[in-house]
Amino acid sequence: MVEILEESTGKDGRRVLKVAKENLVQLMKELKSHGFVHLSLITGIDRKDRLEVVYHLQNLEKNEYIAVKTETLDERVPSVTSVFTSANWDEREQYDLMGIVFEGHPNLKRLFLPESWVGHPLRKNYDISKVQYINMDENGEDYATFDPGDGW
Amino acid sequence: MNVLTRLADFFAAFGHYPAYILAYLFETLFMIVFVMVSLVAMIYIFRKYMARLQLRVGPNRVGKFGTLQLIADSLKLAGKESILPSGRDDLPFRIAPIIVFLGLITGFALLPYGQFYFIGSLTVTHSDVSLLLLFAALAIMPIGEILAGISSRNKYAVVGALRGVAKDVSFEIPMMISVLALVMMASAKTANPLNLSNLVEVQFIPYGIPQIIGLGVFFIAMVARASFSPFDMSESDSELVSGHSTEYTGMRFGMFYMGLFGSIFLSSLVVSLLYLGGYNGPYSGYAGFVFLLIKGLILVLISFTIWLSVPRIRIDKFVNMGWKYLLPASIINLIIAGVLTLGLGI
Amino acid sequence: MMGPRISNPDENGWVELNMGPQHPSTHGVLRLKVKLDGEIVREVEPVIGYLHRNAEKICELDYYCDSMIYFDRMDYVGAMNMEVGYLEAAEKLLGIPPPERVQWIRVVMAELSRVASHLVWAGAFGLDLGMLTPFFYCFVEREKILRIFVEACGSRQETNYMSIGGVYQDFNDKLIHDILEFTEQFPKKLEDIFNAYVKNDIFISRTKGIGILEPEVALDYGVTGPMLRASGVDYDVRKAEPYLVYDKINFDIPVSHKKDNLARFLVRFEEMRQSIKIINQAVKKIPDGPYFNPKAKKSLMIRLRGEGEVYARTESSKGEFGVYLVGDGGVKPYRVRVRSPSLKNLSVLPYLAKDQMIADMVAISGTTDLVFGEVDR
Amino acid sequence: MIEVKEPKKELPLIGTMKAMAVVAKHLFQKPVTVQYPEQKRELPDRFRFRIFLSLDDCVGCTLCEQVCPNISIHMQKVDRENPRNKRKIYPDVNFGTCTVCRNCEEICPTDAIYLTHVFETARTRNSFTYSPEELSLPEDEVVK
Repeated sequence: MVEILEESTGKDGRRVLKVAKENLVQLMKELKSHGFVHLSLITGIDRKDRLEVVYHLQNLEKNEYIAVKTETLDERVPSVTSVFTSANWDEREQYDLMGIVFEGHPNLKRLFLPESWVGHPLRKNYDISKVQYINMDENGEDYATFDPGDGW
Repeated sequence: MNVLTRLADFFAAFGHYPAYILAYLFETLFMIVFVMVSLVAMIYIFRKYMARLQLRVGPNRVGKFGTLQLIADSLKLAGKESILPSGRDDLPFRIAPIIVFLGLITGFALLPYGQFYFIGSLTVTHSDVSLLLLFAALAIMPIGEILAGISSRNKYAVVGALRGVAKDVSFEIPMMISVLALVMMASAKTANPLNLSNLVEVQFIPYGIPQIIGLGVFFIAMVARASFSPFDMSESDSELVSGHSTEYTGMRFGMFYMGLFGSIFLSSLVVSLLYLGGYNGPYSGYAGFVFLLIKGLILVLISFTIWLSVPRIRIDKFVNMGWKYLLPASIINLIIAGVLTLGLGI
Repeated sequence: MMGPRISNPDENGWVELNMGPQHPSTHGVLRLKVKLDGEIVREVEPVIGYLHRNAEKICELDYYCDSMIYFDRMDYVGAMNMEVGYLEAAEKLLGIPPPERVQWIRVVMAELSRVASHLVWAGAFGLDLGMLTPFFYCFVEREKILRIFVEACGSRQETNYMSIGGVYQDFNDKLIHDILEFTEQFPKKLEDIFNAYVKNDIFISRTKGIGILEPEVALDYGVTGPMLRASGVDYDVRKAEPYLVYDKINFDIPVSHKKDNLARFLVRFEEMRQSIKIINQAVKKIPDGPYFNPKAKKSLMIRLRGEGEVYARTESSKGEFGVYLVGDGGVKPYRVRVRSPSLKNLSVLPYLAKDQMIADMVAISGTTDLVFGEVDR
Repeated sequence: MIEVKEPKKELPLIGTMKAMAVVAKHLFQKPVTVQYPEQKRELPDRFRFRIFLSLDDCVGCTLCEQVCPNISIHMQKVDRENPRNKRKIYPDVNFGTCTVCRNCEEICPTDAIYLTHVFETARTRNSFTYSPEELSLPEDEVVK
């Protein structure tokens, strides 16, 4: 069994496991073999000094819903796409909006925003006053630009 | 007496030959006006009928009951810029809608319309092979659609055109075989069964009764020819945007649109001529045309109901249906026709 | 003379076709990059984000009570379900439980909203298959539900009816009468719509046996809601983790083991019938009492403070709708995260549409019930 | 849990005709649409759209500006004598972005800002912003 750093109960009565990011994939595999087959949600939280990633998992047979937390200081977290396919788009979304780099992800591209978007909007230090405009180039790919004349 | 001689009589003051030349000109003009009016009426009926089925009111702003809506719409289409895509194949792209429209008008010109009041026969073409000519004209329209699809160099249009080819190939053979059965039956009664007028006049019992399978096959084929739902695979709007007419705008698109509604009316008239006794009926010497119109309109309404309530069939299922069910059915129908003609002498 | 090549097939002879974002069958702004081998779809890559507003960020910048309108605009065809989902989380975080009467009212509204959402889906699915008319019958019925919403709160679609700790306006007798009138005539109309679809053998041939989704794959991709239940997994948040007063109501969860498009269609229709059953029970059981929690009244609206982390999940019309709220003790949430079921349901489309025909791909994307306000957020 | 049943299998063509009959039946029903400018459906009591402002009651507390989720309300300086509104600031509303969430009505301590039944607010001007004075006028007196 993987070493669990901390186990607590959240305000909503769900079990929260805290784990070091090196052990994350191992823990996920073990949880999956214990019946937690449904990875429901991946959330990145910007705690200013560190990034926190929360995984919500569900056991359908025992009707149990738990959260797994991990932290990173260098924006890098191992990807769990190899364990749960549903992590694929969630991780892309968190990379897109939060800037968390999931190592080992097969196709780590932005999900919502165009590739050339500057910054990750859900970060607390993201400057929302700088407007970026989106346009489409000749190949049909979207791109972002700061120039209002170039945008739609 | 028919339209031509009536017109020639009217212009007799100009001399014999000029009178006939004028008569031909005016006959053509009347023909085109008839086609245009029937198209406008068709679209108006469709919109009102669709609206009523869908618990709506339909066009009611322009003119009384929205009767002028279609004229407003066609003016709008004519006034719109007709965009030419840069990658097009120029000549086919331009002539494709015209081919569709020409095929439509030719088809209408070849039909026998029966007698009407004092004018006499309204039939325009008097040919001994008008049945063959009619199906030749019907076969022109797909060519325009395929040309349009391929020349616009749009992937949706190409897929639509190829679907159109697959569709046409799979229903035309059963259609022709079921018509062949009719010709067989008619040949016992008349020396010229390829003449549409003769084919109609020998129907003391409408051919739809002994030839019920043939009627079914032919009607399905005609629905597929007019290409509306369930057989609108070539322009299926939820998959291929608009199929072969994706790149067309303005009046060029309008021609495809009119081609669609025109072919619904045309195929209804053809079905009623071939299978439902056409202009035969009591007092057909005066009101034959009216009978034809009524039968045609009933078929048109049935077609519209099918259009509005049936989902689109998948192209491979349609091809399967054409070769596995329609073709055997039409051959069985041919055998039945042979038995009826030779054995029973109907 | 040959013109330019129409398409540039790749080494397999496959042609790339771009469907959307402006396309009649994509229910909004979905863009599908499709690799075609003739009629057959070999590869699909959904490209999303054309309706992206980053509602999560906007909610972080606003008060707790203001986030409601952004949740309304997520699943805009079933807005009440979104409000219930957000309030489940927000009320736990802020510690303002709604009174008993409000809970019953919310159940009624959420179920009406579910029916409205499924009706939109049923109509649009017909359009995907080329059926024009049943769409209007669905919308006529939906309009009656929206009329009830207007009577209740003054808005048709983005209702903003529920507030933290209560609802904005109370139910009255006329409203209850109208709802009962609707539920009385609706099942007959629903059967009409149902018959217009399933009697048709072309419809059956277009849906039966197409788009088979195995339950293991569905869970692996995170698919929930009617799609999961049509794959044979008996899972519904209303039963698994009852919220509001769903545990006091008698209803069934429709499940099908056929796994195909037709199964999804039938499950959704059966859900509508069950919703009507729920509404009929709940309307009669609404108790007397206050319609808001006094702790959240009026001018207190912008002074609510919450701390901690709450994950609340509800069953929206598309599937499991989860809201993860993190508060830091301020008047604005620190982090809002939404689990949108449509996004997860869409992510399985590349798997389902592989090696199907174009027409079937459109039908499958129809049965996933996409609403782009929710996918893109 | 209940298992949904697949519908009874219909004969080919016959089933299609039954479905067509279901649709064709609607031909004889009355249309449900309303011809808008001539006919108007009665509005339910709680229907709300246009925001009104009572200039005498407004105390300029800026609560509506704070609670507006879409930043549609801004406070404007209006030169007007009102003993209760010392700062002389009143809200204006941009109806181009207003989502009719009714938060401003809900939070207003003096009920100065309130929503009404009026919804025909089409205008030819480019800006949909109503100044405080315009907000206090009936709709047909507002310059469009």
